[in-house]
Amino acid sequence: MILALLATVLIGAGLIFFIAGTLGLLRFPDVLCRIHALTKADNIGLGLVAAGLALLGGSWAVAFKLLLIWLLVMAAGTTAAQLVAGHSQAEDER
Amino acid sequence: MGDWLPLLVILVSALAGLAIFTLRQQQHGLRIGLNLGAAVLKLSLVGVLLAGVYQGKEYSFSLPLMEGAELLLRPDPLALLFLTLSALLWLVTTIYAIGYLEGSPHRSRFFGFFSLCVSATAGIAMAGNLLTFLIFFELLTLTTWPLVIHRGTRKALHGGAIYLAYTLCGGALLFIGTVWLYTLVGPVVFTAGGALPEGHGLSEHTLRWIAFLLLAGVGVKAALVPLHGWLPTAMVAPAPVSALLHAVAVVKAGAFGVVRILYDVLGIALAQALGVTTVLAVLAALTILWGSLRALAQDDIKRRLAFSTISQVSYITLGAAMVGPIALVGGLVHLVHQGLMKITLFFCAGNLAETLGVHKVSELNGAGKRMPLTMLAFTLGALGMIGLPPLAGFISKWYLGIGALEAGQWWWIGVLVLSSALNAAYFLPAIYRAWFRPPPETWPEERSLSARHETSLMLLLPTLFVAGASLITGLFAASPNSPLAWAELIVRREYFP
Amino acid sequence: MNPADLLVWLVLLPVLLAALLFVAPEGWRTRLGQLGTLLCASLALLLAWQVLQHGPISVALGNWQPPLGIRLHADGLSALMLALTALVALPLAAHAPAWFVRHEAAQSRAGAFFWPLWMFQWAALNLLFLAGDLFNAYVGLELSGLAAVALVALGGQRAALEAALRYLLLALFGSMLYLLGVALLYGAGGVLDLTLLGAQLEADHASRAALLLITLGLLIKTALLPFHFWLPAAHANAPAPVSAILSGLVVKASFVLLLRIWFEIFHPIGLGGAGEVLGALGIAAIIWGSLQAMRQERIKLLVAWSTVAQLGYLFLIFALAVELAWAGSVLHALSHGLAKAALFLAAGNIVLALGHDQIHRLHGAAGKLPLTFFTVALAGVSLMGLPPSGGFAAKWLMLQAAIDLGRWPYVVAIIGGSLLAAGYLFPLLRHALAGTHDPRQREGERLLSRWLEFPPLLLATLALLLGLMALLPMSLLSGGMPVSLR
Amino acid sequence: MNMALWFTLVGAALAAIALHAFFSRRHPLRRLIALNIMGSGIFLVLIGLARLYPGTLPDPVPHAMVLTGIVVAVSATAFGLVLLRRLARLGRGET
Amino acid sequence: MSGVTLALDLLLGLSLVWLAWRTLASPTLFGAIVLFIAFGLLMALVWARLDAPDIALAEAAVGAGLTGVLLLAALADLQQGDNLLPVREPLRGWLLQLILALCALGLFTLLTLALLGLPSPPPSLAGQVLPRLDGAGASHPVTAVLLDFRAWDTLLEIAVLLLAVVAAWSLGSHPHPNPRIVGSEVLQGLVRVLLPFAVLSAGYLVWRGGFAPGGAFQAGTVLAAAGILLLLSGLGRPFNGRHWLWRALLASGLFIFTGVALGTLLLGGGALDYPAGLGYGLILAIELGLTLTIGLTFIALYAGEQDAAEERE
Repeated sequence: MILALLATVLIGAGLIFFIAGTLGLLRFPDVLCRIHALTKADNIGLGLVAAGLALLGGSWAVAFKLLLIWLLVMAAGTTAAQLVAGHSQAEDER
Repeated sequence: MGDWLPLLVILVSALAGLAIFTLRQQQHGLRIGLNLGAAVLKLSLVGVLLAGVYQGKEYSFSLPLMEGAELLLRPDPLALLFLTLSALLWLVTTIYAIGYLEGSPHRSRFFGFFSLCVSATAGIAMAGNLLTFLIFFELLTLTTWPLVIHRGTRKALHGGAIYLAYTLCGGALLFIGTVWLYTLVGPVVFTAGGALPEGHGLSEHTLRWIAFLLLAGVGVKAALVPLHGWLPTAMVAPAPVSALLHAVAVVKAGAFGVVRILYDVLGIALAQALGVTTVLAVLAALTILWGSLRALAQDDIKRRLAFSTISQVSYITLGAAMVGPIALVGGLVHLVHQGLMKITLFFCAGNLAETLGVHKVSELNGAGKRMPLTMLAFTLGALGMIGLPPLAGFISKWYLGIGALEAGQWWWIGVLVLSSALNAAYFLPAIYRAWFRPPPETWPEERSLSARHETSLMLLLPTLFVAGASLITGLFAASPNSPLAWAELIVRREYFP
Repeated sequence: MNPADLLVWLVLLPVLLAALLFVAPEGWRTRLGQLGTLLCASLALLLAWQVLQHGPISVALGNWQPPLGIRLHADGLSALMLALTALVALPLAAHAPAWFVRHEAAQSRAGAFFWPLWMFQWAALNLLFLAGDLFNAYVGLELSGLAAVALVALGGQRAALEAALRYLLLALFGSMLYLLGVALLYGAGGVLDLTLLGAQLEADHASRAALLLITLGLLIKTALLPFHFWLPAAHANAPAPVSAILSGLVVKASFVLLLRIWFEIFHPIGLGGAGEVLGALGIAAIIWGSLQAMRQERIKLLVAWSTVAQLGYLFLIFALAVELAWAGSVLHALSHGLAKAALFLAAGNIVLALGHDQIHRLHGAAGKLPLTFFTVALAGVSLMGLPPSGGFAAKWLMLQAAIDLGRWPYVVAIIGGSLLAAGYLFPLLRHALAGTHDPRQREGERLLSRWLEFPPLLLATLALLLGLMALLPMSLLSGGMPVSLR
Repeated sequence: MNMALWFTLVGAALAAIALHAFFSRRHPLRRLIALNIMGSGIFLVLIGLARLYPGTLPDPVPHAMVLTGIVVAVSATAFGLVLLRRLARLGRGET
Repeated sequence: MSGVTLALDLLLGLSLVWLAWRTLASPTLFGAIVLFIAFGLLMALVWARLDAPDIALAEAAVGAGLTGVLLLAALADLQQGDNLLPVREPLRGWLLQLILALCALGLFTLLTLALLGLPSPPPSLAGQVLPRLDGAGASHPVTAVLLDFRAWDTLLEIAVLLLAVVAAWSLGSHPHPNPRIVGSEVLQGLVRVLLPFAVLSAGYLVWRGGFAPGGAFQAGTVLAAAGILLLLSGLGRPFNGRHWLWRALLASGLFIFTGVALGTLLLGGGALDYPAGLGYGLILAIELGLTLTIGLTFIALYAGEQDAAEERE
C-alpha cells in the first residue's frame, strides 16, 4: 500500500516534469533553449516514471528492464539533442 | 479424301497466299509459279468437286467452333456454280495481274491478299451454314481492303476507308442477324426450303427483323441501293482488283448471299409470306434503273463500268426475289454471265489505261484502230451487257423475262427493257467512238508494251479468253455443260423440285 | 508429381526464380530467365491439362484446412488464365531480351532488372488466379501492383516514372479499399475462404459495404471507366515487353478476382442493380476508350486506350449474368490477352525500327516492316472481333447472351465496339500501307531481328487460332462455372 | 459502446480523413502519408473487430493479417519514396 | 470499463483522429512527417490498449520509426534544389471539393453503419486457432498463425519485401542520405554502445516470439535500426549492390522460406506442413532467416543501392 502510494507520487512527479518539458519545448524561443528544456525534463521525468513503475512491477527483473529503458532513452536523447544542436549551429554559421 | 476436299480447295489458295507474303520483291519466278500453280491446282480440285456434285455425291467438312456452332463446308450445286466461276476467273485474273503489275512495288503483298481473297470467296461459296458464311464473308472484307488501297494514294486510301465503313457495317448487321437466329433456333444449316425447324414458333415481327438484318448485311456487298455507295469509290483499285471485286468476289458474294438467305435460310415460301421478296424485288428494280442512269453520266470508263455493275448485279437479286423457277434460273445464270462479261470489260479498261493512258470514254476515239483485239473484246462484252442475242446477257434477260411472266409479275419486264435501253445508251457511244471516230494525234500516255502485238500478251490473252467465254456461254447455252444447264440443275434439284 | 503440388509450385517456382534472378550476376539473367520461363510455362500448361482431365484441384497449404488455413484452388477459369500467362510468357522470353538490348532510351540496366521483376509479377498473377482466400489475394494484389509499377518505371524516362508513381499511388489506394472490404467481410463472416464465405454470407449492411469497397478497389486496379485514367500513361510509357504484360495479363488478374468474389460470394445473396451499373460502365468504357484511341497520335497510346475500351467488354458479364456471357467474358479476356500482348510488342518493334511512334508519320512503314504490320493486322482482327478470331468467338457468346436476355442496348454496344475498334485500328494500318514505294529502302533489308518479329506474330496467331479452337477453353470453363450461374 | 467498437469507429474516421487527403492533397509525399494513415485506419478496424466481444480472447488471425499488412505497407511506401527521389533527381537534371 | 479508462480511450481515439487531421493538413512537409511519426507512436499505444502487443511493437518500430526515417531521408533529398516533382493539379471548384467531402463522409457513414450492424458475438477464428496450438510449431497464437497456419501469407509477404528492394534498386542508386551528420563523434559513441544491445535484443525478440509477443518482424526492425544508425554515424558503409553476396543475403529469408515450403512438399507432406517434432526448429530457422532479411531489407531500402564506383567518390 505504501509502495503503491510511493509509486503514484513518483509517477505523478515524473509527469509534472514531462509537462514542464513539453511547455518548454513549445514556448522557448530558440532551438538550444528548447533542447535544454526537453532533455532535462525528459530524462528526470522518465526516470521518475520508471522508478514508480519499477515499484509497481514487483520484481527485480522488471525493475532492471525499466532501468535499461531509462538509460537507453537518456543515451539516445542526449545524442539526438547533441545532433540537433550541432545542426542548428551549422545552419546559423552558414 | 472426300470430306477434306472442300477444305483443300480453300487451303490451296490460302496457303499459297501466305507463302507469297514471305517472298521478296525480286523472287519473281517463284511468285508466278506459286500463283499459277495454286490457281491451276485449285481449278482442278474444283473440277473434281464439280463432277462429284453432278453425280450427286455429298461432301461435308465440319469443325466445331463453339457449342452449337460449327464451321461447315458443304458444297451443293449452287455453291459449285459460284465456286467454279471464281476458280476459273481467278486463274485468268492472276495471269492478267502478273502482266498488269509488271515492275510495280509491293507485288508480294498484292498477290498474297489476292490469293487470300479468293480463298474467302471459295469459303463463302461452300459455306454450309450461316456462321460459316459469316466468317468467310468478313474475311472477304479483310482481304480485299488491302487490294483496294494497294496504290497507296490519297484517293485510294479514301476509297478504302469508304469501302471498309460500308462492308464492316454490313458485316455487323449480318453478325447480329446470325447470332439472333442461332440463339432462337440453334444451328442454321443451309437447307433448300428453309433452315428454320418445324414449329420454331418465331413471331413474324422477329423474323422480319432477322431477315432485314441478314439481307441488309449481304445487301451492302451486293451494292443494293441505298447501300451501294462504296462501289464507285472503290474504283481506284488496280484494274485486276476491280475486275475481281466486280465480277467475282465482292458483289457476287453479296448477290450469292441474297440467294442463300432467301432460299436456304428463310425458305422462299416464308420469305414470300413475310413480304421480304417483294421489298427485295422493288429494291433490285430500283437499283437496276438507278445504276444505269448514273452510268450514263460518267465519263471515266471504270466509273461507268462500276455503276453498270451496281445495275447488273441486281438482276441476280431480282431473279431470286421474283419467286419462280425460271426467274431464279435467270438470276443464277446471270451470276456467271455477268461475271464473264464484266471481267472482260474491266480487262479492256485496264488494257486501255496501261497501253494508251486512256481513262475516259471521251478519249476512246479511234481506239479500235490502235487496239483492235481489245476493242473487239470490249464490244462483245458491252453488247452482251445490253442483251443482244445470242450473247450471254441475252440468255439471262430472256429467262428473267419469261420468269416474270410465269410468276405473274409482268411489270418487271418493263424494268428489264428500260434497263437494256439504258445499257445501250451508255455502251454504244463508247463502241461508236472506238470504231468510227478517227484516232487522235497522240494518246494521253502511250507505252510500248509489246513490239508485235497491240499490248502485252499477258494482258491481251486473258482478255480474249474471257470475251470468248462470254460469247460461248451464250452461243452454247443449250448444251448440257453450259452454266445455264447447271443453273437449271440447281433449281430443279434444290429449290423448285 | 501430385497434381495438387502443381498449384504450390506454380507460385513458389516463380518466386524462387525471382530471388535467384536477383542474386544472379546480370550477365546470367537472360539465360536463367528463359530457362525459368520454360519451366513455369510447362507447369502451367500441365496444370491446365490436369484440370481438363480431372476437374478442379484444391490444396490446403500446410494441410491446415479452411477456415483457418489457406486454400489454393484451380478450376477451369484459373487453368485458362494460368495457361494464358504461360502462352504470353513464352514468346515474351524470346522478345524481351532482344528488345532491351536494342532500346537505348530505357534505363541501362532495365534488361537485367526486367527478369526478377517479371518473375515476381508472374508469381503474383499465378497466385491471384489460384487464390481461394481473400487475404492471400490481398498479398497477391500488392505483389502484383508493386511489380507492375517497378516494371513501368523500367522505362526510365520522366514520363514513365511519373506514370509509375501515379500508378503506384492508385494501385495502393485500390488495395486499401479492397483490404477494408475484406476486413468488413471478416467481421461479418469470420472466415476468409471464398467458398466458405459464399456459403454463409447474409445480405446485411456489412456485406454490402464490403462488396462496394472490394469492387471499387478492384475496379481501380482493373481500370474500368471512370477509374481508367492511370492506365494509358502507364501502359504507353512502359517498355514494350512490359506494356504487353500489363495490358495482356495484369489487369486481368484483378478482374478474375472480382469475377470470383462477385459470383462466388455475392451473387447468391442478390445484388440488386449493382451489376447493371457495372455493365453500363462497361459500355461507357467501350465507347469512351475507343473514341480516345481514335484521337491518339502515338501508336502506343492508341493501343493503351484500346485496352481501356476492350476492358469494358469484360464488365458486360455483370449485367448479363448468365453462363454464355461468363464464357464469352473469359474468352474475351483470353483473346484480348494474346492479341494485346502481340499488339504492344509489335508497337514496340515499330518504335525501335523507325525511331518514333507517331501514327501520321508511319507512311510506307508496312513496306519496311511487313511482318510486324502483318502482326498488327492479325492482332487487330481479334480485337475487332472479326472472324475467325478468339475475339469473334467471345463476341458471339456475349451476343447470344444479350439477345437471349433481350438486352438490346448490349447487343448494340458489343457490335458497335467492334466497329469503333475498326475505327482506330484500320487508320493505323492505312497509314502504314499508304505512300508509294521508297526507292531508298533496300528490298529485303531486315530492320529487326527474328527474335523481335516472330514472338508477337506467334501471339497474334494464337489469338486467331483461339477462335478456331474455342471449344477447348469452353470445356475447361464448364468445370469451373460458378454455381450461381448454372 | 465498448472500447473495441469505439476504436473501429476511430479507424473508420481515419480512413475517411485519409481518403479526403489522398484526393485533395497535391504533393506525392503527402499522398503517400495519407495512404499510410488510411492503412492504419483499416488495421484499426480489423483489430477492433477481433476484440469486439469483451471477455473473449482476441482473435490472432487479424493480428497476423495486420502484421503482414504493416510490412507490405512499409515496403510499398519505401519503394514509392525511392521512386519519388529518382523523379526529383531526374527533375534536377541528374542521372 | 471504468470511467477513467473510458475517458482515456475516448481521449486516445480523438487525439488519434486529430493528429491524423493535423498530419494531413500540415502546411509544411517536414511538419507532416513529424506529426506522422507522432501519429504512429500514438497508434502503438492504441494497439497496446487493444491487447495487440505484437502490432504495437511492429507499429512503433516499422510504422512510426522506419517509415518516419524513410520519409525524412526522402524529404532531405527532395528539398535539394528545384526538382519539378509531378505535383497534382489542385482540385478546382467547390463542386469537386463538395463531392470529395461527400465521398469521405460517405465512406465514414458506410463503415459506421456496417460496423454497428455486425453480429454480436462476431464470428471469429480464435476458436479454431487455440485448440490447434499444440500441434503447431509455436505456442504464441499470433506467431503460430503467422508461421504455421497461415505461413503462406507470410512467405508471400517476404516476397513483397524482397520485391521492394529489387524494385528500388532497379531505379538505380541514390545518394547517401544526410551527409551532414556523418562523422558526429557523439553519435558514433552511442552507436558503439547500442550495437551489441540491438543485436542482443533482436535475438531475444526472435526467441521470445515462439511463445509470447515478438518475432522476426520486430527483431528485424531492431536490426534495421542498428544498421541505419551505423550508416548515419559513418561507422558503416552502404552495401555494394553489385556484389552478389549482399543480394544473396537480402534474399536469404525468402530462400529459406521457399526452401522449407518446397522441401516439405518434396518430402510428401504438403507445402509448409512441418513434420511432427520439427515444427519448432523449422519455424525458428525461418524466423532467424527472416530477421536477417528484414533487417537488411530495411537498411537497403533506406540506403539504396550503392555501386562501388560511387562509393569511392
